[in-house]
Formats: sequence, C-alpha cells, structure tokens
Amino acid sequence: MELFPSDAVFTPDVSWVALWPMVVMALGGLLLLTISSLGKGRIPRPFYALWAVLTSVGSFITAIPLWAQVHGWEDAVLWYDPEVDPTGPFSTVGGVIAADGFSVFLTMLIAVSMVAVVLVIEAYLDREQDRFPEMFALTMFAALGGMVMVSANDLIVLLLGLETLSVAAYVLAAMDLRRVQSQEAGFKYFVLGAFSSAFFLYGIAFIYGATGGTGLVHITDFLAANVLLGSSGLMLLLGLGLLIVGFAFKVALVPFHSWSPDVYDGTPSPLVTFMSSVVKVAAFAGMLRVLVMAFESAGADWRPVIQGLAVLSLVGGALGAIVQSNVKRLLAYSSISHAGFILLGVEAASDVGTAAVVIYLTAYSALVIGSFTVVTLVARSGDRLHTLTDYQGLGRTSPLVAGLFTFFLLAQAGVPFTAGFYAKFSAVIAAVDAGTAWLAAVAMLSAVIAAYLYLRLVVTMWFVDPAAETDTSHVGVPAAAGIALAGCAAAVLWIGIFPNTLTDWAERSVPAVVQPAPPNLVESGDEADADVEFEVGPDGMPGMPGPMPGEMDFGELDLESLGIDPAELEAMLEGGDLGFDVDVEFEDPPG
Amino acid sequence: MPEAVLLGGEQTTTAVEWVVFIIAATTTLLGSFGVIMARNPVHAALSLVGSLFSVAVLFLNQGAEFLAAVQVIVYTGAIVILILFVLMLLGIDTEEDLEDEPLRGQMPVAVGIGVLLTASVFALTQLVGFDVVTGTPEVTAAIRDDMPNINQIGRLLFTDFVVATQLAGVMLTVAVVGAVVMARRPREYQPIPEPESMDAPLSLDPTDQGADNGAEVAD
Amino acid sequence: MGGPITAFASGLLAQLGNDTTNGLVHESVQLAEGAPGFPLLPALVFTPLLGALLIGLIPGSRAELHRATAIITAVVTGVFSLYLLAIFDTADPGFQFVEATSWVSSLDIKFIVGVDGISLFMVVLTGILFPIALFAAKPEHNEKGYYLWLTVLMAGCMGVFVAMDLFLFFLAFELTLVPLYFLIGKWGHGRRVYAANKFFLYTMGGSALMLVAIVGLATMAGAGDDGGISFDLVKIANDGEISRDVARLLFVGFALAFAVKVPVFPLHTWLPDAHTEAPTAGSVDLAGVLLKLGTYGFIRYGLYLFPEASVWAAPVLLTLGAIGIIYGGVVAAMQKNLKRLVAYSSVAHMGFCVMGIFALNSHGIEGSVLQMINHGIITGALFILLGYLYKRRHTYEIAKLSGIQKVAPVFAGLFTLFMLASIGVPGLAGFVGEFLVLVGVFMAHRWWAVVAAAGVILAALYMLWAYQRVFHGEPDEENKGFGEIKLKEALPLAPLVALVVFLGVYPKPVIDRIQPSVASLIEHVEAQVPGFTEPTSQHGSELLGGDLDEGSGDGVSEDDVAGDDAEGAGAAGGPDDDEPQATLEGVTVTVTGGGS
Amino acid sequence: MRQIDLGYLMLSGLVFAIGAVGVLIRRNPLVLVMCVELMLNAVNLTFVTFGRAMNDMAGQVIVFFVLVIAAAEVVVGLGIIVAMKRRQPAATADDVSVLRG
Repeated sequence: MELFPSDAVFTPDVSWVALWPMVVMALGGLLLLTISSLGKGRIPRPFYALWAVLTSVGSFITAIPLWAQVHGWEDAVLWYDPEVDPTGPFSTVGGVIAADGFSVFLTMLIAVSMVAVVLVIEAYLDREQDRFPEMFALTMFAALGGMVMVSANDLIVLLLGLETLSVAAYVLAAMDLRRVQSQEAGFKYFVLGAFSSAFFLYGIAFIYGATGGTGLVHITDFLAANVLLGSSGLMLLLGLGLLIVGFAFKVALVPFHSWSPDVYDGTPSPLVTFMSSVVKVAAFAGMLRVLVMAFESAGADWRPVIQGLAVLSLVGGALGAIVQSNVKRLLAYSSISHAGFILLGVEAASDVGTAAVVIYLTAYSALVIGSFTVVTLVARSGDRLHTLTDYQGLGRTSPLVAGLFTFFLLAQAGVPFTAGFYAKFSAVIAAVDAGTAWLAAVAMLSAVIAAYLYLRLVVTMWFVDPAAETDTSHVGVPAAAGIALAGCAAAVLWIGIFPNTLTDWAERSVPAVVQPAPPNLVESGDEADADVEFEVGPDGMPGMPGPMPGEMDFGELDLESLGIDPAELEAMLEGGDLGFDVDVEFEDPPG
Repeated sequence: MPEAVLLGGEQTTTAVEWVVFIIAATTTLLGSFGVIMARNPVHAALSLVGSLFSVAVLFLNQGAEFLAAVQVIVYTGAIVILILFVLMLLGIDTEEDLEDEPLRGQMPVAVGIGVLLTASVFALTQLVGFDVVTGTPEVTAAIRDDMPNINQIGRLLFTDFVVATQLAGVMLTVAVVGAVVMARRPREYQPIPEPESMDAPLSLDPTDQGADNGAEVAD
Repeated sequence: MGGPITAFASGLLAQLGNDTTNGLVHESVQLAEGAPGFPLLPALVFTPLLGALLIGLIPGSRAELHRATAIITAVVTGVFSLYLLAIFDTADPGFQFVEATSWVSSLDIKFIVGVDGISLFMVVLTGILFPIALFAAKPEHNEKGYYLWLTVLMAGCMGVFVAMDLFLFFLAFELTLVPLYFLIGKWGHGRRVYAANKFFLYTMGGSALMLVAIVGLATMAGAGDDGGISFDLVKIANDGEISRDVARLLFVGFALAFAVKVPVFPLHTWLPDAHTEAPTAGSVDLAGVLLKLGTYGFIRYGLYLFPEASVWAAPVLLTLGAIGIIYGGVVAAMQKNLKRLVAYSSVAHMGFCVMGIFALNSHGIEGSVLQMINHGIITGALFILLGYLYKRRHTYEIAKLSGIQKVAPVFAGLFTLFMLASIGVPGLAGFVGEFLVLVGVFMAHRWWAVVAAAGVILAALYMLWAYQRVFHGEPDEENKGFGEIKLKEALPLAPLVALVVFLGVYPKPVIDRIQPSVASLIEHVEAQVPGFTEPTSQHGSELLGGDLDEGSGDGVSEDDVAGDDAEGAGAAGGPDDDEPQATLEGVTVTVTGGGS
Repeated sequence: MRQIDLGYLMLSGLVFAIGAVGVLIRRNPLVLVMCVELMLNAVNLTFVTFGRAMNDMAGQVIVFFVLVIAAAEVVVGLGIIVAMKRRQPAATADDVSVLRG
C-alpha cells in the first residue's frame, strides 16, 4: 500500500539565493540579445558593454547573500544583516546545485573576471570599429555555464554547464570573421571539444552504471557504502579514466593539449582573456569537485594519473613555449605549464590542495587577463601583430604597456611579491603537505625553464631595438582596457604582498558533500488538514524518489486532494507497519 | 550487487528481442564503418543515417519509445539533413584519399586508440560479466509499466532534472546565436597569411637577439 | 629630502611594526602591544623600498631628482645600519632588535626581523657599499630605471640579512634577482643580455628547490604543539624534529641555492659573465653584497637549521671550496680581461668563505664572516676603480693597457692598496679573514688548509702579474691620455680605504661582535648533533699561540704530545688558557678555546 | 543484467571506438562532425542499457539531454564550417594549415 498516489509529483526544493548569480547572468544575456535585436543598431555599442559590466556586477552582488548564507554575515563583503542565520553549505534543486564555500568564491571570481573581460572586449571593438553585441551576450552565457560548472553537484548538470560554456567558446574563437585563422581555431576547438565531450559522456555513462546515479552526493555515498573489489570495480575505473581524459582535453593538459596553442593563436585576442581565465576556472573547478569530492575514496586510483599529467604538462608546457615565436602561442604553452601547477593542488586531494587551487586560479586569472589585455593592445588594429618581432623595443616606444606586461610576465615566472609567486608557493605547500614533494620539485624546476620564455619576452621588449618591420607606433591604452589592466595589476600586487585575505577565503572555499533538501509535494488543494512529518530510514520510503535519510517535513497538506483517505492513513499509522516513523497531526481527526 | 539483476525489469530475453538486436547491431556497425570508410562524404552521411536509425531500433527494443522517436526525428530527420545540406551548399563533397596520412603515424595511433577503447569495453564485459552493473537500482525513479514512457521522462525533466532542462534551453539559445553570428559577413577580409615555417628560432643564447643591437653602454 | 622620507618611513613602519617584541631569542610572537621605539630593522628594508617608490613616481624628465632621491635613500639606510652597529649589544649572542608582525596568519608566516653578530656586519656592509656604489658610478642613459632598480636591490639584500622567517627570507632572496637582471641587461656592457639571462636562470634554478625545501621544513619541522605549519627560523632550528635523512635532503635543497649564489666551484659559470658585463654599480653590489647572500645563507640556513646535515656535507663543501680557490686562481691568472680577472678572484675568495664555514669551528666561521666583509669592501673598491678605468679607456683588455702608473700615480696607488689587500698582505683587511679561515680549516682538515694556502700564493701571482702588465712600463699613445683620478671620484673610495686599513690593523671590534654569535652557533650545532664537537684541537690553538708568540717549534711538539684527542684538546685550549690573545704585526686576533 | 545487455555494451564500445578513430583519421570537416555523432550515439546506447539494467528512468532522460547537446554542437559546428569555407572553398581539415600544430 502506498502512502501517496502513484502520479503525485515531487518537485525539488529550490533555494533561490543559491541560484540568483546564475539567473542574473542568464537574464542579462537574454535581455541584451533582445535589446540588440530590437534596437537594430541604433543603440551605441558602449551601452552593451555597460550592460554586460552591470550584469556581471549584479551577479557578483547577488552572490553576497549566498556567501553570507554559507559563511555567516560577518564575512559578507558589502552589507550586514544580522537577521539571517548562516546555514553552512547546502545544496538545492534536488541536490544538483551545491552552495558551498568553493562554489560561492569561484562564482564571485568568474563575475569579477567577467567585468575585466568585458572591458577588454569593449576596448577591442572600439578599436576595430565593429559592432558585436553578440560577443558580450555569448561571453555572458559562457560565464553562466562556468558558474553552473563551479556549483554543479551532478555530473549531468556539470556536463550541461560545460557544454553551454564550450558551445559559446567555439563561437567566440571563430568570431573574428575577417581572419580565416579565427574560424579555423573555432573549428579545431569545436572538433576537439566535441571529441572530449564524448569521452566525458562515456565516462559519465560508466559511472552511472557503476553507482546507479550521476549525483556527486550519491556517488560519494555509494562509494562510502560499497567496496568494489577486483574486477567489479573495473567499470568505475574505466568511467573515471574517461572522465579524466575529458577534463584533460578541456583544460589542455599534455598530451591532450595540441589544440590550445592554435586556438589561442586564432581566437580574437580579447576573447583569449576569457578563455584562459573563466574557462580554466570553471573546468578546474569541475575537475576538482568531481575528483576530490565525489571520488575521494578512489584517490589511490586517480592520483597517480593526475601526477603523471601534472609532470607532463609542467615540463611539456615549459619546453613547448621555448621554441615559439608567436606571443600568443607562447603564452598558450605557458598556460599549459600553469595548468600543471594547478594540478598539484588537485592531486593533493585535501583541503590544503583545494585552497591552493582556489588561490592559483584567482592569481592566474588576474595574470592572464592582464597579459592578454596587453597582447590585445599591442596587436594594433586588425589584431595582427603577435610575433616577437612586433614586441621589439616596446619598452622604448610604449614604456607603460611594456612595463605592465613585464610585471605580469615576471609574476607568471613567480617573482616574489606578486600573485604568481604566492600561487606557486601555495601549490608547493599543497604538494608537500600531500606527501608528493617530488612533484613540487619537478614543478619548481619546470618553472625555471618557463622563466626563460618570460625572460625572452622581457629581453625583446627592453633590450632589443626595433627591427625594420616592427610597428613602432605608440601603443595607446583606451580607458576601458586601462581599467582592466589597472585592476589586474593591483590584484597581482595585492595578492603578492598581502596574501592573507585571499588565503583566508581560499581556506574556507572547500567543496562540501551536502544531502539535498527534501522535495516538495505539489499541493493541489488549498485547504490543509494535516501536518505531516516523516522520519525516513536509510532506505527511503516508497513512492518517494531516491533514498533520502533524515527528517522530512511536508508541512500542511490537503490530504483529500492528494487522494489520500485520512481514515486509511490513520489506520496505517495505527498498524505501525510502514517501516518508517511518521508523525501526523490531523486538524480534523477522522473517525 | 546481485540485487540489481533481480530488479532489472523482466528477466528473460525473448527470441524476438535477440533477433532484432542482432539485425540492428549489425546494421549499426555497418553504418558506423561506412561513416569512417566512405570516401565520399555524402555516402558517409547516408551511412550515418543507417547507423542512427538502427540505434533507434535498438532503443525501441529496450523499451525507450520516446527516445527512439526523438532519435529518428532529431538525428535522421534534422541533423543529418542539415549536414547534407551544408555539404551540398559548400560543394565539398569531393572524395578524399584515405591512404594519404596528413601527419606521419597518425593512422596507427588512431587505430591503436580505437583498439584500446574497444578492448577495454570488451574486457569489461568478459571479465566482469553479468555483474558489470554495480549501481544502486532505481536511484532516480523506477521505470514503471503503468505510465507511458513519455510521461515518465516528462516528469523527471521537470522535477529531478529541472536545472538540466533549463540549462539545455540556454545552451540551445547559445547555439542559435552562435550560428547567426557565424552567418554574418565581415566588412572586409584580411588576407590569408603565408604559412610560417615551423622552425622558430631556438637558441639558449639570446645574444642573437640583443647584444649587438644594444647601442648604449653604461659607464 | 631626507626629512620627509624618513618621517614617512617611520610612520609607515610604526603601522607595520606595531606588534613588536624585543628580546634575546623571541619564543613566540606576542600580538599584544610591544615595546615602543623606532623599528630600526624594518626601516632598513622599507626605506629603500620607499625610495624606489618615490623614484618611480618622479617623472622621467627630472633626472637629477632621481639620483638625489636614490643617494639620499641609500645614505639614510646606511646611517641606519651604522646606528645599528653603534647600539648593537656586543655581549649578546642572540638575535637583537627583533620585530615580529603577523603576515599570513593561516600559514603562520610572520614578518620577523632581527640581527645577530653575523648578520649585523652583512647589514652594515650593504649599508656602506650601496651609497658608495651610487656615488661612484652614474648610468649613461635612463637614470630613472637604474636608480629604481638599485634601491630595490638594496631593499632585497637588507631583507635577506635581517629576515628571521623562512618565507620572508626566500622572498627577499628571490627579489634580488629582478633588479640585478635589469641592471645587467639594460645598463651592462657587451654580451649583457646573455649574462643577465644566465644570471637569472642560474640563480632561479638554484633556489627553485629551496622553496620546496622551505615548505617541507615548515610543514615537517615547523609543526609545533598545534601540529600546524611554521616558517619561524628560531622555532624550527630549536624545536624542529625531522628525521636525519629528510634533513639531509632538505639541506641539499638549501645548499644548491646558496652554492649557486656564492658561487661554489661547478656552479660558478654565471659569475664571470655577470660581473664582467654588469655596470660598475652592479658589479660592486654583486660582488660586495649579493655573493654574501650565499655564504650568509650557508651559515644561517645551513649550519643553524641543519647542523647534522651540515656536518655530513662538510667534507664535500670543503673540497669544493678548495677546488674553487685553486680553480679561481688559475683561471684568473689566464684572463686577458681585467674585470674578468677580478671576477675570478672572487670565486677564489668566496671559496675561502665556504671553507671557513664548513671547517665547523669558531675560527673558521669567524674568519669566514670576516672574509665576507673584507671581500665585499676590497672587491667593491676594485670594481669601482675598474669602472673609472673603463670610463677613461673604454676597455678592460689587459693587453691594451700599459704604464698607467706613470700618468696616473694616485689611481695606481689606490689600485695597489686594494690589490694588496685582495692578495692578503698582512696589515690590510684581506689578511685577517683568510688567516682565520686557514687556522680553522687547519684544525679541522689539515691538508685542505695546505691547498687553500696555495691559493693565497696564486692570488699574489695573478694579481701582481696583472698589475705589472697594466700599470708598469711605458704608456703607449692611447694610454698617455689616461686622466688622473679626480677628487670627486676619489671621495667615495675614502671610506673604503679607511676600512681596509682599519680592519687590517685592528679587527678586534668586529670580531668581538661576531664572536658571541658564532660561539652560540657552534654550541647549537654541538647540542643538536650527537657526538659532534667543534674540531678545534691543540694543533690549532697551539699552532696559533706558538706561531705568534714562541715560534713554530713548540707548536709542533705540543701537537705530538696532544695527539688527536679532541676532548683533551678542547679542555686544554679552553678555560685554562682563557682566550689567548695573539698579536702579529699589529693584528689582534682573539681566539676562543674549543670548549667554551 | 542480461546476456543481451552485455551485447549492447559491446556494441556501444565498438561504435564509440569507430567514431573516435574516425575523428582521428578523417579530414573532411563534415565527416568529423558525423564521427562525433557516432560517439555520442554509442554513449546513448550505454545509458539506455544501464538505465534498463538498474530499472532507472534517469538513463533515458540523460539520453534526451545528450541528444540536445548533439544538436547544439552540430548547429554551431556547421556554422563555423560554413564561415570557414566561405574563405577557403577547397580546404579539408588538414588544410587548416594557417595554424600550425
């Protein structure tokens, strides 16, 4: 006998506070599209940039109540409301969206990065005299995908976030319609992205078969409750392996990196700031949440793989960069090497490691946005000048731009009192703390190799006179790009000198395994006649989706409209054969 | 977890099911090989139709009626037609020489990866056998006989998978916007650059860049 | 100009250093209100940084302001360092003027600074050499960047010498790379870019593993009662417990960084290039101060942190030091370029420093510290003179120079003085340090001392030979016009001349301050390494006493009597003799007994 | 799990591998897109099989999403191909040679 009728619909509990940052971003993007299509070119372009900036800021602001909900109001950044009690980490919409320190912080990071990216895009469009409101809209949708990825608590949601991000990124890469390299980059990105998505999906399929669900919480619980010995664990391992391959493609780890230099090269320069910051943040966040949180107990299986990928990426990225003569390709390889450093934190599979990843991603975002902003500016009109020759003598012709670029490059090399150094330091701490000091040693040595490539650029800018074919015109800094550059430089310096704040935040930014709130029964009547409260055992209860141990409060229900006969319920309760405790208060006791 | 086996719906496989499986599996494989072996892209697309259609039959065979319908409508009806359309539009239905390897050693590597993938899945089925599915049964919602397939999917789409559904909407919007953007024509094209030589200057001695140019000398 | 700077600096520092503790050896950071007073050590670090900031803010058109700001900053810092010297408590072996402020709280990284007798003179050396280098050399272009980087470099060097937190130390250690990189690369000569890159990559490569070692140390040995992480130097040195093998591994990580910086023999190849191509001020600071980062690191972060590992590695480093001395000497003798010759002589002299440290006894370490000071002064002065020479002749080629003594006798005289000091002629600064090192090494490993002594002879050989070729003879056409040194040029050298003579004649004040700290360091090593006693034997002290007072014969006979019994030697040379004072040609050498 | 389900699994593995090999060896951009579709179909087959074996509806719902993803990717991919081919009508994927690597 079932308590609820078979066609009762249980809708998941929705905590809007956790969704607002994403909703704002999505609405902002959609409205921008609407406005741009209605405006038919009469609206000046800066309006779109302003709109995108405001949306990003709005997204950031709406993340503050979420931060407060997770950490407490004392730490909320802008306003204080003592009325609201912090709940700690929680998950919502049936447990597919996690709201924990990790997701909140990275959501905020993406929102802040978006502001800088939008400014750079605006500076670029202004220079190229082009109108492209879609460029803003697509970056906003991609940022939405990124936000979903950092909070996804379910592999399918993670995948959809990833696809939203990727599909937008394919288009962004191909967006400079004047240059065929751009479309080729987009196509290459698309083919390898789709290829890796297929691997990713196949991995999810095997994990689904091995555990019975795609929710990270479910996977964690399943792995905690079941020991898959011998061959019965093979499918899980195969799934995990395919998943890692998928992630490795997305974040461009050696040997799955070959697309990355081409794509960076072909993509319009301002959009590379987006690809190397937001996309990397989201992909690493997803990777970390899946591996470190859901597959924590399988660490012995995946950690060696990640270690191997880290070594290959660190060394391969650094060595690959040395032979490049194109600055964008060079920085692409350097970002591969950075990815190896981030893997140190992932591989550590600990809270220290997670903090290191968060710190590294934050510092790295500031660094690459700054670097590629300079690249955008130096490329001049048409986005053409990217070879080392084009940077010769930049220190003399445009000392400000060259100085900032030098600062960002040296910071990437890990010079003290910059964010780059502190990020590397955190990664080394994570690795040593996890007992893989050898990996830290490899990382630091490869950082020396990588330093050579940054020095090459510095030498080119400061110590070499311009060649005959070098464009020696002064590189101006438009206001929008100037704000972005100043912000990035300030962030890099601030993190380098006073890392305390970031470290504090990062240490609390750990993903948490949280059971979802119970679903709501769709109420079909308006008159309540019973207050129903269940205490459900570990096996769940019939008629309810999934095993959800713990208490559930259904609140006041109109039993008759649900098709439950109060008398029958009464009889059931008295019979006591339900297999779970249920506490019902009838307003109008039957019988 | 052997319980999984017991809970897996009907336990017996009817002869019809086997026959359908064998036929559809064969055509799926033939179609798949056709996609990668056909020199003419149009033939490849037609093979793809065959393959996808067979998969739709396999879906039916497994009781996924809605998916089978969507498979036929969306894939064979829309996607492949779209591909063929672009093929004809651009006139790139030229045959390609499969013997000609663009990158040296690409073919063996590709085949190696393919063999590895196949081997892992086959090894999985052979080593583990019937216990291969170890997951907890009925985690999200049990497949029910008393409700149409499409109803069950619909209910899940708007309860457990509601976030995914919304996101899918956003993703489709992005795709449409992207396609529209790609269809634009720029004001002017930039010339296609000459391919650069692969040999970037590699020298650990940076003097070749700097020393001679440095005119100023301090002190 | 100095007024506002210092006022601003002290205001800033009052902010930064408001949680301070003064004490012998601070146990933990008290975050309560601390002792009031001027935060002298933070001022040493932040004054140059502030100067750099000012220079950066002054527009590029006001070139004269850049120079003025840089010089004032450096002089103010130098005055601070001299004031530090004046109020330094001679009897106190521990860290003085300790200031501690929390920095990165979650990792327990603190801004702790302090000086003891060893770092005191490094600080003073930095404080003296930088202003002098600024006075003595002027860049020919782009003043702003030049002065900016020089002041940053000064801050970095100060930071290394006063840091008592491993993280802070590493930051300062790495920070020195960037300014010097630009100084060499932008204002250097000839193959400057090559030299700059080589310098940067070598030193960064060396210290890459040090970061891992520091973190390893902080996580393993830094864990106190709370099981956390700590970068506190004193805490790790005293409470850190790590297994022997791990400690050795970590020591190797540190030693590599220092060995590159010193540089120790096989890792030295960056030095001649960097020295030769660097602008004058860069060479002066590189030779005078930056090389000391390595040797200072060996003492503070090698010996102090890893006593057991240091004892374990001592033979290797002693050998490398000895090879460096001989190799540096031989190669210097073959140089055709005068600046390169001095650079190679640095390799030899720094070999003495390394040998002194790893003799692991008080004579050796004291001598090593003294040698660091002396080498800084002497080589600094030589590079300044070479800078003047280059300004006149635009070459360092020995073959192109001749008879300069005839046309510029004062210049030649100054060169002679510093050259003799460099050779180690008694009565001048170079002698005392080398002598003490030789004594220390002799006590520990007699034959190495013999090898090292041969290095002294080599030094005389190559220096005098070069001198003869450059200064003697008749000046040819090109050298006839060699201008005599001007007063403006000579003035910056005056303090160095005074120091060279003073330290050569009366080094006691310096040794008095070094000695307690070295003694306490040796005690620390002895306490931490079971079974290790300072290798000071009757051979050594008696040799010293005998040599100086009664002649060598007695020394040898005492040697035979005492045999190799270190314990007995320690007792004999200890309290009974009560710090024998020996005098040789005006040199006052205070020798501690081994047992004290 | 029934015998026939193992058959489905092996079939999906084969189709997936075929698709992967196709992506790696073919050069016509449209054929690359088709090969990716093959891979996704193999995944779909696996999901349905597992969902059935565990008597779980989620498998089929996930397949629905995979179909949506495939559609979105094809739309964008074809858009990019069209834009690219407008410039270089004769090119195949390897003549994507302006970019090295």
